[in-house]
Amino acid sequence: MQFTSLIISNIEVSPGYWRMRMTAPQDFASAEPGQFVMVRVTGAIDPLLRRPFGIFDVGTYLPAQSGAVAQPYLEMLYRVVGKGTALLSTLHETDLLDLLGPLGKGFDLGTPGEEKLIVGGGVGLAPLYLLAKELVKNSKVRLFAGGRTRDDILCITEFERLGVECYTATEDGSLGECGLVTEALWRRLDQLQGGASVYACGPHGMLNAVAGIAAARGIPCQVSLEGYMACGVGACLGCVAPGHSHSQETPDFRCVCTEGPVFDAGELKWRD
Amino acid sequence: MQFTSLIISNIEVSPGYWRMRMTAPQDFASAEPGQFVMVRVTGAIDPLLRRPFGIFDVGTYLPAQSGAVAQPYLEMLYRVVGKGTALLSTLHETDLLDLLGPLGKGFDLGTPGEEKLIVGGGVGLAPLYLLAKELVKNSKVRLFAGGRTRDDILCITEFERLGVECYTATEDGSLGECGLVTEALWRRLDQLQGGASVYACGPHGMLNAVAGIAAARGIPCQVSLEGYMACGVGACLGCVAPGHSHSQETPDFRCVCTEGPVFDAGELKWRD
Amino acid sequence: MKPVRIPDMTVTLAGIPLRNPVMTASGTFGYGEEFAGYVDLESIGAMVTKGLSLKPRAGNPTPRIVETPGGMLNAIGLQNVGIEAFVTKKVPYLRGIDTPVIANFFGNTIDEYAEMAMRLDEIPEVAGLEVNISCPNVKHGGIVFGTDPGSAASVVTACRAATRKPLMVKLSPNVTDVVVMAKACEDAGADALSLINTLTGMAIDLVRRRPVLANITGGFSGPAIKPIALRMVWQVAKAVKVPIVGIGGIMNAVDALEFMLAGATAIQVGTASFINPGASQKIAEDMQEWLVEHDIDDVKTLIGALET
Amino acid sequence: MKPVRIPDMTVTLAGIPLRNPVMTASGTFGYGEEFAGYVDLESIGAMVTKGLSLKPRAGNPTPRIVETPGGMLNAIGLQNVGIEAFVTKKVPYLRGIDTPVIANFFGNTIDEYAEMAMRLDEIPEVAGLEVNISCPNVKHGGIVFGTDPGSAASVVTACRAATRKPLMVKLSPNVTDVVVMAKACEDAGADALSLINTLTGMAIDLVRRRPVLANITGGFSGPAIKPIALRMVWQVAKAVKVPIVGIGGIMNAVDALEFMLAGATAIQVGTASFINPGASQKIAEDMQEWLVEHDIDDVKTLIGALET
Ligand SMILES: Cc1cc2nc3c(=O)[nH]c(=O)nc-3n(C[C@H](O)[C@H](O)[C@H](O)COP(=O)(O)OP(=O)(O)OC[C@H]3O[C@@H](n4cnc5c(N)ncnc54)[C@H](O)[C@@H]3O)c2cc1C
Ligand SMILES: Cc1cc2nc3c(=O)[nH]c(=O)nc-3n(C[C@H](O)[C@H](O)[C@H](O)COP(=O)(O)OP(=O)(O)OC[C@H]3O[C@@H](n4cnc5c(N)ncnc54)[C@H](O)[C@@H]3O)c2cc1C
Ligand SMILES: Cc1cc2nc3c(=O)[nH]c(=O)nc-3n(C[C@H](O)[C@H](O)[C@H](O)COP(=O)(O)O)c2cc1C
Ligand SMILES: Cc1cc2nc3c(=O)[nH]c(=O)nc-3n(C[C@H](O)[C@H](O)[C@H](O)COP(=O)(O)O)c2cc1C
Ligand code: FES
Ligand code: FES
Repeated sequence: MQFTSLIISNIEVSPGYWRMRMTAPQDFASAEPGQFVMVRVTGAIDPLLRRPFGIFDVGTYLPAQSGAVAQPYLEMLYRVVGKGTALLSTLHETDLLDLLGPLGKGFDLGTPGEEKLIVGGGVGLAPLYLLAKELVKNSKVRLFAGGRTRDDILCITEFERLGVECYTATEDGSLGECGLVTEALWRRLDQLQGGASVYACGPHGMLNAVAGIAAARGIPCQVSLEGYMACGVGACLGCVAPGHSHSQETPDFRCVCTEGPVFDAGELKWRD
Repeated sequence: MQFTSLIISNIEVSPGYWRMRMTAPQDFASAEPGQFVMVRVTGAIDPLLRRPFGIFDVGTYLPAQSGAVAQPYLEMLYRVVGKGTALLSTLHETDLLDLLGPLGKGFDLGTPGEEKLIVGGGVGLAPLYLLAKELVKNSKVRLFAGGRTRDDILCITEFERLGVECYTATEDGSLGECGLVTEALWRRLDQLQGGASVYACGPHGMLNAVAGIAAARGIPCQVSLEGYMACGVGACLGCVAPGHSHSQETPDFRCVCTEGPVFDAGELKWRD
Repeated sequence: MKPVRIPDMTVTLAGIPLRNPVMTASGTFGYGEEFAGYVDLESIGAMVTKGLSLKPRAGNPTPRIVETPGGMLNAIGLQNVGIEAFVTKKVPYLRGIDTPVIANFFGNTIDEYAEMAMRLDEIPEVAGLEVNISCPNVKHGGIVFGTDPGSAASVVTACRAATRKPLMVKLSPNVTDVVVMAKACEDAGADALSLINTLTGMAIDLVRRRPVLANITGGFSGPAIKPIALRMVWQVAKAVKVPIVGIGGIMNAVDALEFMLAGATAIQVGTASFINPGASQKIAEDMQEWLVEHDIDDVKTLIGALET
Repeated sequence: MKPVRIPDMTVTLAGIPLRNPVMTASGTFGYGEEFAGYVDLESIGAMVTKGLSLKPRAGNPTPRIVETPGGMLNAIGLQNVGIEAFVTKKVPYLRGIDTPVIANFFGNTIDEYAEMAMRLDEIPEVAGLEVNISCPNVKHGGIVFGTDPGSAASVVTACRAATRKPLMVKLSPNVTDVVVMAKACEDAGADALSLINTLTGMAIDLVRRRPVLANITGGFSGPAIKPIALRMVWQVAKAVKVPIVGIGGIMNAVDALEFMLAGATAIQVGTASFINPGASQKIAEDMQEWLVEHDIDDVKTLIGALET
């Protein structure tokens, strides 16, 4: 679906990280956690390509005026890294954006009742909030949030409000444990009784580690990948990631925008 | 001079015509009528080149707050014709613009006391207001303003406030005389006693006609030209106009941005 | 008020009737289906498939795309499903769509090109062929077929002999003289020429000190390349008799009509479909509107109507 | 905190010492003087003059420039004051500026090129020569010297014999294989190669049904062309031994450093000086700042340091 969205708010939630709420069509309420949108940040040609962002949240907003119609919205949580995100961060309420979405394949919600372990690195948390919102309906959910410094640990309060138990770790020790969040994940898995599954989004190195941990414990693991995207609809073949059996001789590329961005870790090829 | 300017106001004064007031450095107060600025309408690369605009007015603005410092400003009057001007028209107070100027050679104010006949076509009026402001100090000034319809006749009230006598003509007769403004100019010249000089800015066809009339009457005439400009400083040689003696064999090109935009009509080559 | 006449938007491209001159460019519109949610596939003139080869191809490692000022580079490496899967998995969907499908294809050798042309000739749903000659000739040291007039002519001759369907040759812009290439292809039997394919470009990641693309260089497309494409279309249109399909940086109806003035009978929308998946349909609609506004009855009157 | 070391920004280009790698590109910086109000002319590495010829040249009719997406076309037609006026009117100003001046020049015949080289050789204020070979050979049917390796080599050989000053050859990108051209020029005695000159492009005014430029086609420059320029610099740098000057769409320090990674010893700022007259100085300053931030002592360590 292609639509024009009116920005409701755009605020810096942590140095360099922004949260934008914008109007969405009615159908957006049924977006799957893990799906994404492609945002055209300008009507001009610079930047030219759309930018992909996870869906942080969806909901309905009732404007303060009496009699106003309830307005479905979507939220993105984004980090300013380059030209496009810098431009996004300069936008204000009532500015318009052109969006495509919801795109791609989201997370499978797994077996109700089993414990759900969510692992997010930095802005990788973005698509995990909507996921947590769904998962808490039927399961115990724990969040493992990692980042370089405390500025990279985002929106923990929001997760806690859902009833998610949160573990945080930073590489410089400025918030939570000092080190990698995967250590806390190991520890939790050691204590685990019964089934569980893992959901992760973040830097590729972190996903690689999490997939390894889940595989070692034999529990299901879904990861959300990034990829350089031009179209978002499966046409340009720019965004592909190597599938499990991929090799030079037996190539096996998966389209991140349509077959993903969420994959079972086992479907993909990982570095050892 | 290159400087960053803060927009003070940007309003549509007639359908498709906008007047923008913006802060200027102190030195701008001494800008010559007929000089221009090169405006960068975006920090991105689309549109890439600066856009040239005449200086409509300069002045000093005293903000309402008590104790605020007097702020020199400049004004532009521009018509939305393409990408750059469309973008300009979307800007708001407090937005920033990057400018070069004042550039080029302005109008020579001529002999004090002699009558001054100013001829402007459409947005060609833009650089003539500051000129009129100077000329009324020492001379009787008449303005001949032409346009296609009444929407193209701009800021007459402002000229009248200076004490300029205004004649207007539109091609469709929707304001003033029906026809070309050059006819009113002919008539005035017929009545003229004593010396006079002519100043014109507008479409090339109009300048051509005005230059012809002035030559026929043997009175001095200055015209302000347009030209496709990249640099505005005499380096790209994009903006040139053929000088009086120009021909294929004896080429004579003048730089509109540095030798102009104002030229004595006699310096230039005109169609017969 | 004058009653509005709906302008005639049809053109005929090498015998293929198109409802309007807007085609989609190979590699930027998948196999049509990907865009069904965004474009009424029966509103555009023709669809060109992603480049097909005999065997499926995996393409290059990632990153495969990178944005550049006003454009993008791609090094997809001609990943495609191969002709078998095209027939079994993509054609059935296309069968239901009343819009001509042009199959874009390539080979590593002249024989492969000819075999592809023969195979595509047998598919009734394929209205015409577009040969991508911007591929390295694996038998002859990797020199790209599309940059040498002799090699290009050999490819075209071989394909010509292998199909009776309209045969369009897609020219590379990475040449000193595109007119020489165009004439060689025309003389070898091309029914139409499409241009331009991508220019070769490169992007560097300064901090990592590496090329951005895994393949180092990539094909440059998008609005940035339009001036080069327009120039080449104009040069070629003056020099050949076969119809021309203009490609390169077309983002809107004005761009499209400019290519027609330069001599194109039809145009292809490439990168624009990434930025706006509905671009092809919108361009066709806006072209028609432009003709209405300018009181032009028939889009064909614009072809080559540039006054120089 | 570590004390900040000021990085060494100097490079040597064909024997000419430059305080930093930032030069201004021919035709985009006038004769220096035009930019004196915006740039400290002693803050940049070198200045290249507008292309000079034996006789003054009027250039083309207008319009001569037009903007395109992310770039511009120019058809100035090599308007210039001619070598006499250069010596009498421009050199005196340049004499007072402590920055090397490279004279860009061209001719209509090989003899004219050689004569220009000889005349420029006599001017003490000229530190080096840059030959623009993107000009039609009037004696041989107008084929552009810069698109034929044999003609290019003849021009370079003739100029080489006519001057002892460092001789830089400026390559045209409008060729199938820029490496062939580069080697031909190197073999003929070029001390350095600068690339790229403009690509040939075209713009059309749809409503008027005419080319925008009076000259129909023009030279394409600006950020849009950067990917092509970067690719060519990389290809040529791998293939030749002489130093390379990178040109094409450089807008900022990151662009400039990317060209150095690709193999350029110095770079030229062209169109950027139109958008921001202070661009060259700003780029030099920002390059230095980038080196400080990334703890790099010497800009020379980046030359050709791309890892592929
Ligand atoms: C499916 C998906 C979901 C994403 N969700 C989020 C999110 O919720 N929040 C968030 O902050 N970021 C997210 N990203 C990353 C985000 O797309 C990039 O940070 C953003 O595109 C950078 O744009 P830029 O113009 O600021 O940077 P630039 O570096 O100027 O971008 C240049 C080009 O590289 C691409 N690019 C740069 N970084 C990335 C990246 N990490 N992944 C993919 N393409 C990239 C851009 O899209 C653009 O085409 C997601 C990426 C993908 C693929
Ligand atoms: C010295 C000078 C003073 C001017 N003063 C004014 C003024 O006070 N008010 C005003 O409304 N206009 C003025 N103009 C014209 C104004 O510069 C153009 O209308 C404007 O550049 C159009 O930009 P655009 O992006 O909207 O149009 P586009 O058509 O998108 O512009 C494309 C390119 O063409 C150039 N261009 C288009 N029209 C003109 C033109 N008429 N003259 C020169 N270049 C043009 C643009 O600068 C740009 O490079 C002046 C022009 C010159 C040369
Ligand atoms: C991602 C991508 C993939 C492409 N794949 C092909 C292809 O398989 N075969 C082909 O002939 N051209 C291919 N092209 C070239 C386009 O069809 C077109 O010629 C080029 O992109 C220029 O047009 P544009 O500027 O409108 O994109 C591809 C272009 C892109 C951007
Ligand atoms: C207006 C203009 C005039 C130019 N004149 C010359 C010239 O006289 N001689 C020359 O060798 N190159 C000339 N060039 C080419 C530039 O020096 C440079 O090679 C080209 O513009 C690419 O760099 P850029 O993208 O940074 O502008 C000219 C370019 C422009 C835009
Ligand atoms: S982004 Fe184009 S195929 Fe995935
Ligand atoms: S605008 Fe560049 S010389 Fe006048």
